[in-house]
Amino acid sequence: MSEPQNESLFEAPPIAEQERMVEAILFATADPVTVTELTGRMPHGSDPAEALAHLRKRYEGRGVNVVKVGDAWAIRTAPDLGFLMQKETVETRKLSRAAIETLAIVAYHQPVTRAEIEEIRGVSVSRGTIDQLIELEWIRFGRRRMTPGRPVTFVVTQGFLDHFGLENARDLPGLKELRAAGLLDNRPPPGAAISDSEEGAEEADQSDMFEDDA
Amino acid sequence: MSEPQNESLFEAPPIAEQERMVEAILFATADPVTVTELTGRMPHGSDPAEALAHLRKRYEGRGVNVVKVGDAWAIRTAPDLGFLMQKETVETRKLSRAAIETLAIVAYHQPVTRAEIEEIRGVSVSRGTIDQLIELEWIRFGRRRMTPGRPVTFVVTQGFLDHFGLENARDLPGLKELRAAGLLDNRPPPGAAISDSEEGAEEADQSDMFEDDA
Amino acid sequence: MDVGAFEGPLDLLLTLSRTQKVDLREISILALAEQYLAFVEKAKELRLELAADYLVMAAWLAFLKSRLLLPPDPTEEGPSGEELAAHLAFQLERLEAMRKSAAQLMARDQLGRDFFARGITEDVQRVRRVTYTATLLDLMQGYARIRTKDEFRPFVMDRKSLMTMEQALERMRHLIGFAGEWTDISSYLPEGWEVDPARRRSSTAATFAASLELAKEGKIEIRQGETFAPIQIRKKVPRDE
Repeated sequence: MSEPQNESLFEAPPIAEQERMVEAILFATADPVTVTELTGRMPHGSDPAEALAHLRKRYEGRGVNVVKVGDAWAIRTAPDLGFLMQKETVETRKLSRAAIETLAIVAYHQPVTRAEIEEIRGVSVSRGTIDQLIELEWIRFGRRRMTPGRPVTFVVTQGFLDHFGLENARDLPGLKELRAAGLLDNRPPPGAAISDSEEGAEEADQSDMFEDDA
Repeated sequence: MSEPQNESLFEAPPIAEQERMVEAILFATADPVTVTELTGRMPHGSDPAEALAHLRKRYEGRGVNVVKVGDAWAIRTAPDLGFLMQKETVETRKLSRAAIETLAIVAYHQPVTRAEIEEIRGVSVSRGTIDQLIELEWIRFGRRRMTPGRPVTFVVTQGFLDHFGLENARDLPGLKELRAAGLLDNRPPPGAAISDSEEGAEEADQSDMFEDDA
Repeated sequence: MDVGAFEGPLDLLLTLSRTQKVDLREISILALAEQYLAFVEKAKELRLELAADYLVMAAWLAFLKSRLLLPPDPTEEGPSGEELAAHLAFQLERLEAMRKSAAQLMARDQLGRDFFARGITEDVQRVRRVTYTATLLDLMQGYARIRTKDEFRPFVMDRKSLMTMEQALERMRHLIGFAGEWTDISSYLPEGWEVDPARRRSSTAATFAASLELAKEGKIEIRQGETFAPIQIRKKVPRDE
């Protein structure tokens, strides 16, 4: 706008004005724009290439840059700010029962092989479950077991200890303590048939008696 | 990108960097972006309002400007360069006189009920007119009025402000003068019979007058 | 004049008022009413279809005119002619103001016509990251769940206070051969089980159920003297028939 202007006033607008024009066109056009196209859209005598060079310089180091796309020009987000165009939504989900049990076995029995985990759980452990725990950085590979097949073992990580607020995996409460804490009474399906009948029996008896009564 | 960064990783980026980020975000979208949204997308501790003020100043007089739209911000081409943009011009359906007047009434009297619009224009408002303005996303439903019948009200939208280049509804041309002249007052017609309820009153009046006429 | 060109009676009134060539605030409502009524008369002569609201307005203006011309009747209630006229003037002024405002609004620079939004937009990519969490309690409960699975298997074996009907049946089949006389079923309970309440309850129920089963099979007979009286059984002796 304040650029010195040697051209005749009757010719092209000042280069600063041309720069504004190129800026507006590049901004508003849905596709990259060629110099030819700019020439066609700008007032007669304009020098879009020159204006583009100015504009390009002006946007150097800015949040958006003037970039060449093929033989056309466009304004694009600065490469280092691409992360702003992503909106990360973090969803926190509860770990699946299989994963919790697997993790618990690793924590209590480390180093432990996959076969051992399966033996303790009584069901096979899916690859996904192990992968998930490794990805969460709660378990990692330990040493190979010096037994036939040299199976890998799994151990818990420092990240695991940090997450669960433990200094050491040995700090995990034992079965007795779990029971004392009432955690073993809170047992659903496995023994359900039995524990149910224990409690249920009394009720059944009672209702029987009431029927007798009647 | 090349900003020196001596701050701890946990502190907000330097304001110049924040300005770049705001610039990138505003350039990336056609819709106005609220400060809240900017805050959500920028690194923790950023001050988008401050960055916006810098950015707005930077783009003063340029081919594109940083404009405020309600409580959001956008980049728009400078209005004086509109002539370059024939290719981008969107042919909008020509609005009927009724639609234009209704839009103006909603803008100046908002929140306004349909009965009030009809009272001002002296004719009933066709459903199509309201629908058209809602479809254009220039008006939307506001709160219900806490009067008998709890009628819905209409208010103008951010899209309306954006379309007409208004920072907010208080910037409507001549608003102050109209208010000072009492022309935005909700002045009920004189007489108890009439001030009852606008809709009901008209009907009552009509039947009275027909009797007079006869 | 073309009636169809007007957006209702208020619009017609506003147009007529312009012929008075005065500021709307100084307009003569009486004169305006007369102009309107003349217009409607003419429309009738020309047999033009006038919408009902134009006729309603005509009737109202005729009423207003009479109020404005006649001296006020003190017995009559309601607003005076002047008040009604003032309100009509206000309505006209307000409509005119809105007309002007609408024109000003539409004369503004408009998006997509005079100024433009970004042409190349970048959508914000929504990246959904799922993290998993568990508490120490989850972990311990999980472990307890597995370990008690083991514990329960032996527990099934050492259900010390539980007797099943099968067990009772097994036991009674051995003993029933010796029961020629009526015997209280409580005497069939395993030794020691009659002391502990839980065991007594369980073994009594099992034994009673087993007795019913044996009775069904025709191996024994059951009797009870009265409600709550002891239940007795004895071996059923096959009769010769």
